Amino acid sequence: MHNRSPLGLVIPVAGLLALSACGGTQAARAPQGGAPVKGGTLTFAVNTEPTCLDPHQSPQDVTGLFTRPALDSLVALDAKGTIHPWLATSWKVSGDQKSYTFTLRQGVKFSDGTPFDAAAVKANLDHIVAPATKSQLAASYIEPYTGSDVIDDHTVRVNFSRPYSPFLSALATAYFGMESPASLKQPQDALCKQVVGSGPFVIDAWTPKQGITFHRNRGYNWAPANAAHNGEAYADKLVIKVITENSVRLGALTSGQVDAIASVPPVNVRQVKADPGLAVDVRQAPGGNYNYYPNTASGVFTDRRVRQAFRDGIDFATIVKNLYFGAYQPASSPVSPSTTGYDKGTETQWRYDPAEAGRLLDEAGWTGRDSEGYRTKDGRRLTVRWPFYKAAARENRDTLTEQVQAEAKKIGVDVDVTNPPSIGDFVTAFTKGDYDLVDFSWQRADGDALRNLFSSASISTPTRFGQNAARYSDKEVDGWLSDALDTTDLGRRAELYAKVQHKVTDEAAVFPVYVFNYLLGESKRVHGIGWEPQAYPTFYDAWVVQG
Amino acid sequence: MTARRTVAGRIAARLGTSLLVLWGAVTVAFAALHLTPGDVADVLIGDSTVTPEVRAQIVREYGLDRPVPVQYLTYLGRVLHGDLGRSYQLHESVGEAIGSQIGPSIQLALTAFALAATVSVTVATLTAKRRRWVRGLFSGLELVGVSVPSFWAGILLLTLFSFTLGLFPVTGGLALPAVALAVPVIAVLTQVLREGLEIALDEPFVLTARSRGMGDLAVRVRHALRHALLPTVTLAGWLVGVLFGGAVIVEQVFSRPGIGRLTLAAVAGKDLPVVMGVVLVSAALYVVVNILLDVLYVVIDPRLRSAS
Amino acid sequence: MTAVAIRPRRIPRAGVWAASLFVAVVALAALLPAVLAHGSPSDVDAVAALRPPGAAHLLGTDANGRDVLTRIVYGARPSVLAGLGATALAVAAGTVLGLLAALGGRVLDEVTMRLVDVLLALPGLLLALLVIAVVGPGTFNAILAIAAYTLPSYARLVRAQTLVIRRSGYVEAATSLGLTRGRIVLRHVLPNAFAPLLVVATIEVGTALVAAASLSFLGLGPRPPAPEWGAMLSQGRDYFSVAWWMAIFPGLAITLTVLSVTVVGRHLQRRVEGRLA
Amino acid sequence: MSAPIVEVTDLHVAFGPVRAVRGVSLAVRPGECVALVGESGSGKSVTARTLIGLTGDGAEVRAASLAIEGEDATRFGERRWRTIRGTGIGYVLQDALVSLDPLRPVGKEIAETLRLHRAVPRGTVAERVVALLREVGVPEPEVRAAQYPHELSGGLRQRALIASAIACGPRLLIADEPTTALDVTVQAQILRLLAERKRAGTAVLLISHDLAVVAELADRVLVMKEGEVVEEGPVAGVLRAPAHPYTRALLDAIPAEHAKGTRLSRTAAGNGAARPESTAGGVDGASESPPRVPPGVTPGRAHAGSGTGASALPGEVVIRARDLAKAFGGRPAVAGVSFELRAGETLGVVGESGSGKTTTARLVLGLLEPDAGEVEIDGRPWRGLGAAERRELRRHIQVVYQDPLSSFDPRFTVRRVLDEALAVGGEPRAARRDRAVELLEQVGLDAGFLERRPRHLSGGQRQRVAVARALAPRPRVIVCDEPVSALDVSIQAQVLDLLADLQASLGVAYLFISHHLGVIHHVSDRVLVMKDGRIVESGDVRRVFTAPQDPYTKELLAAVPRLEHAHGSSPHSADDRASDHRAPDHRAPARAHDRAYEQEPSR
Repeated sequence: MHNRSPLGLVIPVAGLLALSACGGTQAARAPQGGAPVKGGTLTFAVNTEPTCLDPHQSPQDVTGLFTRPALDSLVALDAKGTIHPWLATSWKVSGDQKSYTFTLRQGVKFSDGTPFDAAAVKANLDHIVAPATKSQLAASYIEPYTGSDVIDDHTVRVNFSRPYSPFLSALATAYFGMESPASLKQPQDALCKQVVGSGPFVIDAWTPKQGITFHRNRGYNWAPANAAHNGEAYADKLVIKVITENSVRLGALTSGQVDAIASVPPVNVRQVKADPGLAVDVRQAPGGNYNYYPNTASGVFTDRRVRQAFRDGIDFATIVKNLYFGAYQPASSPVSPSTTGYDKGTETQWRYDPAEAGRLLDEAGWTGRDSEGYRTKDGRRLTVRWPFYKAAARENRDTLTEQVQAEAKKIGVDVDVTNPPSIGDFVTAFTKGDYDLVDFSWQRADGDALRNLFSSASISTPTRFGQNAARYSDKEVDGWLSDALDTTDLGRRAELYAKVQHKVTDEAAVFPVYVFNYLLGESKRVHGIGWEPQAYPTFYDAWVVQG
Repeated sequence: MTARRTVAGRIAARLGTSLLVLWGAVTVAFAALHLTPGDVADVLIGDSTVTPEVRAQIVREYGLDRPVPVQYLTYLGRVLHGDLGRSYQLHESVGEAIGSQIGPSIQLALTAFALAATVSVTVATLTAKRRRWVRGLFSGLELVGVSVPSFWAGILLLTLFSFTLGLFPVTGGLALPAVALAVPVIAVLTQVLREGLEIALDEPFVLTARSRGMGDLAVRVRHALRHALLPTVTLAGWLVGVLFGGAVIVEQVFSRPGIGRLTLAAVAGKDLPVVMGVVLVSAALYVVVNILLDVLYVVIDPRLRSAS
Repeated sequence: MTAVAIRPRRIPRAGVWAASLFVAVVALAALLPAVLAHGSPSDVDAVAALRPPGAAHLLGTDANGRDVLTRIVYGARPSVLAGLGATALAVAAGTVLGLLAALGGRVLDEVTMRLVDVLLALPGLLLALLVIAVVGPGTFNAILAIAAYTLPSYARLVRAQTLVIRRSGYVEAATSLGLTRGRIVLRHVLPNAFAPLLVVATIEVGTALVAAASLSFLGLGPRPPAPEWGAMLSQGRDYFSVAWWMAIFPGLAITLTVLSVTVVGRHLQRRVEGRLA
Repeated sequence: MSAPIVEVTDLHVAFGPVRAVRGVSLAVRPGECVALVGESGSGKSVTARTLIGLTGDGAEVRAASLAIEGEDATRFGERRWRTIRGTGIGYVLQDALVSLDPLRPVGKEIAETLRLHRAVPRGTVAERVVALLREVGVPEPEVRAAQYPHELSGGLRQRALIASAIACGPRLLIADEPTTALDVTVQAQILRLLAERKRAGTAVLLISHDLAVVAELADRVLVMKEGEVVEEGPVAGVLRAPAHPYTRALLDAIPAEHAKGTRLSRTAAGNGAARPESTAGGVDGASESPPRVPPGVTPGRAHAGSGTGASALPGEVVIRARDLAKAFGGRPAVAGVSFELRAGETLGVVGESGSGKTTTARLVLGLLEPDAGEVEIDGRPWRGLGAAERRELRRHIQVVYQDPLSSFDPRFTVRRVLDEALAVGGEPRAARRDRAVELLEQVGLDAGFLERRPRHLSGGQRQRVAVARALAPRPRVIVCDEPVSALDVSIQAQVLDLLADLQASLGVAYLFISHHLGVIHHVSDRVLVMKDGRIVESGDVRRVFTAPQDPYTKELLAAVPRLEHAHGSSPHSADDRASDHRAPDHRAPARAHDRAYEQEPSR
């Protein structure tokens, strides 16, 4: 989540460390707790904040959280993967699947008074891909984009160089939030401080390290089709506070200073649940789980047997259960169960088996033992070099690392964790492939996430950044991933993605660790907090019962 | 002392030294920039991404294509114009970044200082030259006060008063962070003040005042206290350091916005322009505080006004 | 370090004894941790995680099931080393600067003292952060950073002491006797300037230790799994509501160590000043 | 006889185990001046403070009776005491530079007394302050009231302090060493001011160590020693015919009354005149035995007929100073000073504070470079000497300071102190210990002192060690800079006797600097009188003291309090107000200050 992209490369590093996303808008949720109440202030506390508020530039999921209340998208995505109309009332895909024509809603105005029209859509998409924008995520989601044509005030056509099936779900994310064309003319840095959209809330002010405040957008009447209500938002004011300290954030919730908080520490989930005035809302994140990726291209993990021994020889499931008190589930596949195309088969494909791990290591020739008990081959110790960037570590991943380190020692593997002093140093090692193991999680609702993780085109080089941290290169897998891009048939895509998951699991090209859950703590005064498909909360439908 | 110094002369001398100090701070910042491993432009950019045009602009603005002395003069000139540079990570000028964060820090520091001053003066005045167990008790407390790391004290305060007792707001409140920041200041200030009071109370003029029929508390407050305040003025530098340095930790523990958090984030993200800017601003603050205290010193001690 | 030397108060004998004992224990822990704790500070036992203090684990276990007492014992070395190292470095550099200023003539005095002024103008931890921004985080760099900001006080102290001694009656007496300048510096100035400096340094080891722990707490010192008190406290903070012992005991270790060092230091100070005054 | 304002019988004061006052009884009546006389630690100040209920922390006070204005003061609560202080009894301490709050204008200090007791209506306080200042003889009182103590001269300060004490018209004024820190001419003025108060009907309780001061003012005197009154009576009687040996010893020890060559201290066993001096701070209870006669010195022989001074002896010139000038920051400290000092003689330099005495000493010692003029030691000028030659020359001229303790490296034992001096003198290592013992014996100490540290010695012992160190390089001349000013009169007598003995046996010459005319009179063969950096008069000590030529010398001599004045009337007539207008003096109050503490009983 703390991510600063180091290089202006095609696919940003940010995705590695952050929850970045693809997905849709508010998932509909039936209102509960009686009739919605209008008015009041809803205060939400988060543990991190954007470095830049403009989602066209920033790759951070927290940018989505901060700007979603103020920015609308053309379409909305629900948890099932269905696309709904929003600022676009309808759309048409051309026969060659290379162009999309949108009919736009009329009467929509940005909060600075600029009308929303076809030119605005074109301005937004052009802004995203403009080199000056230095988009760290959004541009990569529409990489084949060639341009937009304004057909009339309320009709716009978007063109691609090749068929691109994930376009609509990308368009539904906050990274494609429509900003006022007038504001887009400002310098990029100014956009980082203030964005103007047409959303249900209008940004008052963002004070870094402190938070952001919104007021209700009067006259808002263009909610997405899958929202729980239409018209103005319920809350008069929305406040998002930045409270980085876990204990303080939790204390703010328990003492009633805030209405809801992001990231309840797993260790405190039980405590919050036990409080009669509080609740924990758990939302499983889609996309890449928190996984360890072995470097399959060089070093000790080029040997499949060593990889498998590491994965099967360490009791990840127990560690995860103990460390997170059941708040996160142990993972079996590289992607989470809530990702479209998740393969349930991976759950039985492998298991903890230290004896088998030992056998595999013997077989791979790591039969010697040195004075500290580590396995050796030809006098060389079986050492796994792991650059771990602690500043970006969340969810006590450093503690997890220490346990894995200790577990690995039991099977004779020396895990050498180094701490790159800055993210720049980490990225240098990462892009050069100078590591045996790296760890990250990466959220994206679409199964296309697998392409980022395992396609050979996604292997980093010193000049080009990619998330294929395993540096895994397999013709068959490349083929399946490419085929999935060309089809909009959900069933066919799921089948292809399952094949990819099965194969990389079989090859032990990834060590799945846990499935990330968004743990939202909320007071029972609050109702109707919704979810983006990539698992962050939305507030359009939310209301607070006062007193 | 050889030359006769007027008040104006003293202030002029202090201003001169202050300018030297500021100049030195700028030089330190410049040196830091050049001592950091890597190309200077890359150091300035840090972990963020910029286009080649921006990079070229940085090279131009800092004169990086010219010899180091010229770069130094360029930098000095920019600082003189109040331009502290630009943070390429925060997407704003360093001046703006600091400006938006300095308010809460100053508020915290001033509150802590006011608290510390009040408590120290009261405790020192009431306990100086008192019974052994009273002084023993308070000396003990002061020893503990200087020994407790402020981050630990902060966590304990937060847990006890906010989480458990619910007496103070968990976030946004000023009282607890100010207390955490003030604890070491109180501990030291009380000791220095009491020391000064005890020395002053042994002075003949105190006996004289008593012999006029003055009461004990009045003697302490009207006579001894002013004398005890004098040595605390030399603590100014330490005080600024503790209040602003301590703010780094207290802000972190209490999740408060402020210069400390800004600096920490900048250090972690290698955002050197911000770190340099904070260093310069804090040096300037130090200088201002020192000048103020110097004036105060002269106000308290008339001997400095005409002393030869 | 405080700019004003505080006249040390008499500390009850029992307090001095207790403090000395604690300092001795910490020193033993730093030198031979295995004597005081059994097991390794990095023995992870996921099953035994977050056990409260009890018979098996006197001070409980952390989130990794590691014994907190063992880690505190092993944490003594990096913590004490940082405090001692930073102080030693600062004292050495400060002495050189202070002597240069006091004995090197007007120009050198001005130059050195203005340099010291500049360092003093950069408030404590912020200067340390600047140093870390330049050289990066890490154990040695933290020591360097702390030394950088405590150094000016030592330089000033040495300079002031030296100047006082240079103008003292006994130096004038020695001059009148006809001793050489070098002899006077060696036999009278240095020893008398150094004694109070060493005592102050003893006390300041505690302050440096807290500073080092602070940097670790902020994630800028040695990193886990290395047991270091500040880092342990930082880790324990996240578990405070369920496992208070993870944060309380490392904090207590720091506080008691600093307290003891201060008590012992002030006791020495009293004795040295009693001897010198 | 009118009823006493204050009367105490059988007063005992103890600070823990230290019994500071033991069975003192005294009474002071209106218009009467009673003096308490004694050396430091005799309990005189404690007695005085007890009379205003300010004995001090931790004091245990017991008295058969204590009556103030006829009321039983043993029953007074703090509130009643506070009324007594200021209105009933005024209290004047020595040196007003530290006895007035240095951070407040003197007018405010005086006003404080008025305000505390609501003596005059609020609106007229300022007016009354000015009137009071005028009453005590402060010129331009409106201006002075707004000034701070450091801006006033010593005399004006002391007057202001007295004004604050008498502001509410107390019937008793306690003056605790009111003139100790003052120059002799100013002292005379203050004594006269007190005498005026006495004539006006105020009772005065005068505390002093100086019998001569007492003689000027007091009607009755109580001599105190170790907390007890050893002698009591009308002042003339006690001073003229002392009954108690201690009083006699005190009188004998006063140097002014005895010409050079007479012994001041009584060394004969059994005579026990000099009170064994307790160690400063009372740390280890070391006591100083009366000095033993240095080896090779026959007491008496050295003193025979030396009254005519060394001028009669054809000694060679050891110091020649020519037209010395030295200025600090544009202010001349020494201007045009020339003199010669011959082997075996003592040249006294006398003058008030700021007269340039100490600067002259430092110039002679080669520790300061003169702006003009030249100093020759044994015919060799300092000027133009290389470092090595200077060091060599330094051995010939040694120094003894007023404050010996600060002249010893605090880490050194007596042995190391002497060893260092002997090493410089070229003494071979093997012989140094024996020589150190020999030196100690010469100054009346024994080998047992070798391993002790100066701070554990008494003031007199320290000064003896300092003298031994000065003798170590076998110098031709010793510069004595106020060597006895910090010592009680009996110890002072011993040290002066020692210096005389050493001169007789070793033939060393002294350049003897003192502000004390009596001391100078006693020790010198020839004398220089300095004022404002210049020598105003010089010549044979007898001639200068009996027939002064220069008006300033005359003024100085006239101001000296004398025992003969014990009949009460104040004889001086010099225009002291004029000289009070001098620029404020910036003399460090250190000496005065030290005394204030010495009078505190040690615990």
